[in-house]
Amino acid sequence: MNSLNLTVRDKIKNKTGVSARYNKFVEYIMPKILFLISTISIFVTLGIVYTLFESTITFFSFVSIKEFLTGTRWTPLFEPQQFGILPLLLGSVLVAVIAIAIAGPIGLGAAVYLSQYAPDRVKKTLKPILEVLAGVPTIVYGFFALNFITPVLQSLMPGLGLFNALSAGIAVGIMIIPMIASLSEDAMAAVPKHIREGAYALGSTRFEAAYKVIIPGALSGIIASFVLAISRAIGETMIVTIAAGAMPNFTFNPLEPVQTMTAYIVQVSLGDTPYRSIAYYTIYAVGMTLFIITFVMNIFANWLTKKFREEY
Amino acid sequence: MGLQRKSFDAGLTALNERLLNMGTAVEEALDKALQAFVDHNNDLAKEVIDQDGAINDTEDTIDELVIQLIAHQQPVAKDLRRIVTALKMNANLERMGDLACNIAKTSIRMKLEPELEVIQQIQEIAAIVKTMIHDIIQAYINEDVDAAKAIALKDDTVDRLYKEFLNNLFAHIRQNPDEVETLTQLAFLGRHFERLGDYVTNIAEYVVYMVDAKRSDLN
Amino acid sequence: MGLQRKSFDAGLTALNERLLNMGTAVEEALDKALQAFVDHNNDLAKEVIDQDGAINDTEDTIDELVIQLIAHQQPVAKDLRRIVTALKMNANLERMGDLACNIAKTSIRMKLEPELEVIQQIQEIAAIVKTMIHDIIQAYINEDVDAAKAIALKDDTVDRLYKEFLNNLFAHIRQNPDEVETLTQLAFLGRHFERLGDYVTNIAEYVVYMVDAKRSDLN
Amino acid sequence: GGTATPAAPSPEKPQAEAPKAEAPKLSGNVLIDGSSTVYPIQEAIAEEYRSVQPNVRVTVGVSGTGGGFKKFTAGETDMSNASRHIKGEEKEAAEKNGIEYVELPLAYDGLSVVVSKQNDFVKDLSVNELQKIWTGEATKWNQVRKEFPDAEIKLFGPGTDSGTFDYFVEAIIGKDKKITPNFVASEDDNIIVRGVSADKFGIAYFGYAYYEENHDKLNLVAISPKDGEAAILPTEKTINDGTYAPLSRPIFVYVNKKSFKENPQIQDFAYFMNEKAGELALQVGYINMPAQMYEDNKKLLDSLK
Amino acid sequence: MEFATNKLDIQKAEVFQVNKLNLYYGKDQALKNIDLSINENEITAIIGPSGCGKSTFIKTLNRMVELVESVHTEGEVYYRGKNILDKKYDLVELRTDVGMVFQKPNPFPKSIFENVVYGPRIHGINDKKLLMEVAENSLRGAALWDEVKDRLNENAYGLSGGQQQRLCIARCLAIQPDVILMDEPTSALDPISTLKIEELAQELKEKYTIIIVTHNMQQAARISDKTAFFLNGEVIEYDSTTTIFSNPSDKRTEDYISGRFG
Amino acid sequence: MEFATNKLDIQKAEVFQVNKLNLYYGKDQALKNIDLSINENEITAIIGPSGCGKSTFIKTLNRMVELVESVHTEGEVYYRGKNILDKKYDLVELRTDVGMVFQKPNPFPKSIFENVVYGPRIHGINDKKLLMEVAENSLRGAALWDEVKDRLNENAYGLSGGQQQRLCIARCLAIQPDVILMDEPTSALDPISTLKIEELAQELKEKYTIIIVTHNMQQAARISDKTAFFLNGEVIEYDSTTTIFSNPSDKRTEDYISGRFG
Amino acid sequence: MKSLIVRRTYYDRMWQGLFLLSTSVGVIALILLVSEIWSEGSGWLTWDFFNNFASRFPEKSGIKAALWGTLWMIGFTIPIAFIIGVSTAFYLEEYAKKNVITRFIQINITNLAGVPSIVFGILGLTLFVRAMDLGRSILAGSFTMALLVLPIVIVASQEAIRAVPADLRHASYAVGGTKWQTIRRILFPAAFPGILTGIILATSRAIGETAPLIMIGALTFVAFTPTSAMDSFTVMPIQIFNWISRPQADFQHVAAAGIIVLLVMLVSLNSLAIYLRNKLSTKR
Ligand SMILES: Nc1ncnc2c1ncn2[C@@H]1O[C@H](COP(=O)(O)OP(=O)(O)OP(=O)(O)O)[C@@H](O)[C@H]1O
Ligand SMILES: Nc1ncnc2c1ncn2[C@@H]1O[C@H](COP(=O)(O)OP(=O)(O)OP(=O)(O)O)[C@@H](O)[C@H]1O
Ligand SMILES: [Mg+2]
Ligand SMILES: [Mg+2]
Ligand SMILES: O=P([O-])([O-])[O-]
Repeated sequence: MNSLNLTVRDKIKNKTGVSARYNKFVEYIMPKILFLISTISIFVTLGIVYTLFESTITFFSFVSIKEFLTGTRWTPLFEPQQFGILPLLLGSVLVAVIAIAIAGPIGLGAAVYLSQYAPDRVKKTLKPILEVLAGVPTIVYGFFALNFITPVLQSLMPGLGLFNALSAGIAVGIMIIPMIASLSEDAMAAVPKHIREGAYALGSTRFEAAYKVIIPGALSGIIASFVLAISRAIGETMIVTIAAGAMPNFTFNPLEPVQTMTAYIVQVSLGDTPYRSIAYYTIYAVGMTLFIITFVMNIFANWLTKKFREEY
Repeated sequence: MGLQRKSFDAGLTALNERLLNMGTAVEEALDKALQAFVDHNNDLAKEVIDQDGAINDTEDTIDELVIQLIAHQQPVAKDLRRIVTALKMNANLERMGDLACNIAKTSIRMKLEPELEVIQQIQEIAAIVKTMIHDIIQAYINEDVDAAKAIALKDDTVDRLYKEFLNNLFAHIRQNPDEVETLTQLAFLGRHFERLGDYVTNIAEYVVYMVDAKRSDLN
Repeated sequence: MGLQRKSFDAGLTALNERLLNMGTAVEEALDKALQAFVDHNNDLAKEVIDQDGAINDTEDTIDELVIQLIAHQQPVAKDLRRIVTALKMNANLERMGDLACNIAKTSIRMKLEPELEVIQQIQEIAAIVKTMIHDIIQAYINEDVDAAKAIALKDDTVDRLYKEFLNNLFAHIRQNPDEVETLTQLAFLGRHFERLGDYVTNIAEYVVYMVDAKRSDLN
Repeated sequence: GGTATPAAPSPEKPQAEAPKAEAPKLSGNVLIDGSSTVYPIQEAIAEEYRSVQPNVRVTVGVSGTGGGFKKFTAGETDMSNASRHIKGEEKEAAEKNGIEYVELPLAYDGLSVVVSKQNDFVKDLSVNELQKIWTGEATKWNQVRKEFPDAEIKLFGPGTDSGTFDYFVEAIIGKDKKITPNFVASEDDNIIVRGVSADKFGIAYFGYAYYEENHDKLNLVAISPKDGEAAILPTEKTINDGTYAPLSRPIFVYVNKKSFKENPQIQDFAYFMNEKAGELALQVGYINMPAQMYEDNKKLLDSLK
Repeated sequence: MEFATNKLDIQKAEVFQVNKLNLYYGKDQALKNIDLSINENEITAIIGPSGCGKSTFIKTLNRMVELVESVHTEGEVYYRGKNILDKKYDLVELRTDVGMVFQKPNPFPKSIFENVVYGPRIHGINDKKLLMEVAENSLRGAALWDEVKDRLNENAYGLSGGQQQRLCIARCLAIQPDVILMDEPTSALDPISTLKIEELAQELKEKYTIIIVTHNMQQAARISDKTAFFLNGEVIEYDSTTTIFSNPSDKRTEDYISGRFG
Repeated sequence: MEFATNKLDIQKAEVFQVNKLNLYYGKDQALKNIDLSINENEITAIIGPSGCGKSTFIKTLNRMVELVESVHTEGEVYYRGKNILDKKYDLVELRTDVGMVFQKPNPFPKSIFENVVYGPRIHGINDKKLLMEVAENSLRGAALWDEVKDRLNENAYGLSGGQQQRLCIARCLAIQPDVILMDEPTSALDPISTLKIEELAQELKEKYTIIIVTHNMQQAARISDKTAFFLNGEVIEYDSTTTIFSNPSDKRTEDYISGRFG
Repeated sequence: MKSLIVRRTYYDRMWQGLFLLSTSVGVIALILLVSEIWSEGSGWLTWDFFNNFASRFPEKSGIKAALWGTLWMIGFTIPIAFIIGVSTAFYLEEYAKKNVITRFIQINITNLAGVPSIVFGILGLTLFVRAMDLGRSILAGSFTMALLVLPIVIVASQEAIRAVPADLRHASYAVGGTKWQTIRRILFPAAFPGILTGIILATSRAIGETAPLIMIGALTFVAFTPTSAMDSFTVMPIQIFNWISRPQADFQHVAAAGIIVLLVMLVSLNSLAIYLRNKLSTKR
């Protein structure tokens, strides 16, 4: 034993120079390499901002910011060209509001069901199934909206057009249900088991435990899931491109066709718009608007999460 | 600080209380035994002998209490010394009870009434021993090292008086060989009181140990 | 099972070892004191008196060991009883050492040589007491309740012999009142042996308690 | 859809039609980009060409006529599809970059104006009436013709930046008037089909091909160039001979001269394209041009060699 | 004072009476043939090595064990004369009668006040004044009032571990339970907080019946009146604490309490 | 036997010599003017109430405390004569000399074998036979060999908590450290496993110097030679364990060890 | 009291019903969607469908180019995203000091996760297609997609790394492990299941995305399987989008068949992720 000790100890102590030097070098160089790589995310953001910004500036040399922000007509591809972003913005908001109105309660309800009521095996099956919904490509939803949701709606509301914000909103809503359900369920599951037990031990029904203890405890996660879902809804492209119609429409009526910011960008990029025309620059201005909105929402989500986070 | 361990402290209080009771019982037994001897009152002496059982039982209860306190409360340092001291003191008090009982028995065994002088000498010793007993229990409860040491000093007086008493006795026997049995009983009686003094000294030593964690020889 | 608590069990072994040593020391002291008395050998008697300090020290060490075992190992149930028994036994053994010492002192104090008959009687008692001491320590170590009870029974013999011895002695004094001091010393000597028997009985009671957790009165 | 030409056969099967079996094996790339309108024809040509020269890799992008010209005039593509003629600025760019090109007309696209099968009142419309409808002057059907019902007109049309849209606006509304933005637009003509077929009061226009495929859901509207003149339905014949006016237009491909000269596979493909365009145009829902025009194209190509 | 309870007091009412209780997690039997009765106004300690079924047992007493899906029970558990294992026995009612305090303090992420009045609130009490009274009484009962009375509206997570545990006890007291189950309530606490909780438990037994699971033998010895020793899902010995810790009748009990087990 | 160490053995070599150590987390001072020296082949226990700086102190001895970024130290800590707080002191070397066992058993999610040889491996030893030897010796040293020798390739998480902790000790032994730091190594374990670890520690001190942090006063009393009592970042008393637990010189120490503190 | 308990239990039941209903909405939607697509497209799933290129004839149309295009694109996207994402995650979790730069990077990443994909399309078009002159090549598409899924990979990896208990890290340091050794031998293996889940989710996102590729112009007739990263390509969603917009009704079936292939691919990837999540991570 002793001789062995010596050899091991010796080997550890007088490590062969190569490996020691190698270790030192790795130890020195790795953080630097990793740091460089990690700054890529900054460059991506900068890249996005720069890309959008440069062309947006050009755009604003043609169009006043005031018109852009307050105009209620968006007709860059028609004569006369008008550049009021509000119809697009309203379109995006309308779709997002419908989506969240659908997905919020349903997603949260599903989350509560999964975390509070569902037997373990049911939960283990249902949750992945719901998550599949989130992975379905959005063009599929687009056509689902068009082929299924709209006809159903039309049979309920005769006179409803094929393209409307409602149907697109519902499809987007269905798409983001799993996002809310799954993330909220995660947040609820993260409420420690012993706190849950505490509620039951005081004679709470499952609903009371959910309503009074678990949801408040998971609030930061739930809010974050909502905000993420909203920004996903605002950023959603293909569903609205396909199902909402492509009509910049300054309206609050969900039964009318609308165009969202994202759908507009796709429309332009698929079309024959001459490069470097004002119409071409509009996609950057719209993209910038979209970016700023989602950026602000994310910051907001971050702030909310921090504010409501519970330290158990 | 010091507010914790209510139940342990309650246990300690209970222990002290019982020790105090036991001490009182021993003092009483001693008083009675002495009285029985002085008055040659065999009934009183028998009473003392009968009551020794109660003292012995108290010893068992106290031992039990100590054992439970150790088992339940894991005392350390001074707490532990206090408890061990209680255990030792308990044994000593019980022996003192036995001695009181012996005194009573001796007094019964005595065929003749001893002389007044002898009785006075015994009473003198008994008086000192009784204060010693009383004081040492107080010293234990107050954790008073100085008092304990002072009490132990008194044992020297007891020893001196005991020697005088014995010499006196021997002189007597030489004069009255017929009374040898009674006189021998008286010698034993004296010895019992001397031993009582020793026990108090023992307790005094434990009190010192309890407080200072130092062994001392106060003999 | 039973493989845990090595360090506690090591502590117990150490404790037993020391108790055994102490028992042996007490037996030896007793042997020597008796020899000194028989041979009227004051030097040997002095040796016994000198060695009592060592026995007292051992008592302190054992007490310390017990206290540390309690403080460090939190014994409960039988473990705790065993330790408390050790503590009590320790006190009793120490007292037995003191008695050996007293016997030696008594033998020195004796001015005259006692009669052979008396010496024989004393030796008879002493022989019984010595086996009792030896046996009780074994019984403790072997946790042998039956042996302990048997040993305690022998105390009755001791008591009987002691009574006979005393009567014998009183008869003597009546005949030789001048030898009263020597004879009183002899009475004390007898009493010391009788007390030794009592202590062994005490220990026997503790052994029973240790094993069965029951208080018994083997007197 | 027709099944006339068994194009793109599975590789294992021997080619059913192998007239050019003795042609030299060519390889290389042919990069085509541009109009989405021309895309279906060009795609069909590329598909057919694969069975002739499987090692030549033809890609057809859809950047729109403008986007296609941007790349074409920068020399990035070999050919550019266009649903209109090249514009002044694009010409200038080409000149600046030293790109020379030729324009080949490939086929006609006849725009069809359609209404839903449920629509029992519109059979024909004049250009004037169409103008009223698409400038937003008339928002109800009875404002177009008295006898039409009092109901909102629902408009559907191709995306505002497609060549089809441009052409329709130019042909029906003209330069000085403005088309209403209040119509549902889609880049996907199928969606327009679905929209209009579901709406009794809807009206739409798109490439003839889409009507052909959906004639069970749609009613074709005959167009009279002037009020009172006979209304004409778009058919192969009426488009080809120009009687279906003004809603038929030629579509083009632009070929980079230098690429053509230097790359045998591009030459080969260009000839193949010219040869097959008419036949394939019909298959994908466009109308072929008179044979003479393909002859002219061929000559033009010959002159480039 | 707990130093005189060598004999079982027979006059005390039985709160729980467990009859031939068998409990299975799926196919694994975790409790075997448990027979046990628990007296009013006593502290009953459950001790035993890890995995012997202590937690399972006390969680059976308020049927929290059913939160694990695969659980299956046999036998009867009478609470004040009614069999709580009866499927018809109302769980909400049972858990209102039989409160529970857990190993790790588990306050809700709410204010101190809201934590305490959670129970009364879900039981339909909303009168602010009444709630305030309940809160004060419960916090006093849990010996926490003085420490928190000036910050009732602060978040409970601002309290120390020991305070949180007492808060949980207060929360449990607020529904005025009859029995309080405690599953290793001090194992996450430092020695000082542990002592406080122990003393609290001893005060509480004046009014409540307490059943406490503990790994700490000394704790069981210190505070309980009765002790049950569990081993492999069985009750090996159940007796007064004094007997268990001074003279257990089963060798395995003695081995366990004197640390010679394993 | 530990029952005879009333006086400090002066002949034992000093392993650590801490001089006026001050440690700050940001602006909060966690250790104040610590002076302490630790002897070879002894078990030194660090006790004190929660938050008094016990963990901080022992983590200073292998500079694990620096994993917290805001940490700032003053003073000197000599290990075998060299100041380890010197920025130039090689951390890898220090931690190879001064091993550590943590509160919660923390085996890697690898096989038992790979856990033990992790240290030797990262120090460049790859010879399979040698590693096998190291593994066996270390596992024997940690009194675990017999229990795991037939399943060295199974995942370490299959072991019980107590076995996992001994595995962690084996892992630490495999690099043949000089000193072993233990931060409450038994607080997550049941009493039986705790006893095993305690006995192991006592065996290990024959070869290693051990410093152990514990909340369990009895544990400190049972196994250590010296005990240091920390309070609010200061060393209140440092003496032989026997003295600390029988006759501490500071009132605060006595109050703490007898549970009267807080 | 008693009646109150009855009422509370009743409420509980009622809510349970509502919650179950919510859950079924999602499931029913999925069933409808899948059955709709299956009934449209299942008959068209033939061997030829996988082996043919796009054609103007529905019955000859196949998904070969799109399938290979997708595989090629993913083949570049995932390694890029993996290397950048995991490196960034390890830098942030293990090396980065908690300073302004770190926080800035972190906020950036979270925000990138919320940036609409179409905006990434604009970036890809401007940066990779035009500025870097990669054209509409696989590489341009992969870069764009890699950037798009990067936040997913980074965040998932960070979570996975954070989920590795700190005491494993400490254990490694305590036997003299260096930071890099600890990362390589302990943290990476322990976090790998989580990282893998992130990667798989990123992959399914990249496979299903349409909009950014439309932006960079991948909607192309391609009748060959790519042979280099600079080749033009098309991907499945775009091919499907293309088919959907064909006038011939039969192309709707072809599109549905394409959707089935896409869904099967996604569902298998998701199942793999779930399997890994459940299997590998329950070890501890
Ligand atoms: N949810 C469960 N599923 C399956 N078996 C379980 C479950 N909970 C506990 N068990 C098993 O039941 C037995 C008893 O567990 P229980 O938690 O009651 O033990 P315990 O005595 O409380 O232990 P500890 O002191 O470690 O808390 C153990 O063998 C355990 O493995
Ligand atoms: N990472 C940290 N950052 C800031 N302060 C810290 C940190 N770790 C510990 N402290 C503070 O330093 C002091 C000492 O903490 P330390 O963990 O050393 O205590 P401890 O004695 O080990 O306590 P415990 O018994 O609870 O483990 C405490 O006041 C604590 O709040
Ligand atoms: Mg448990
Ligand atoms: Mg600590
Ligand atoms: O034991 P004694 O009573 O004789 O001292």
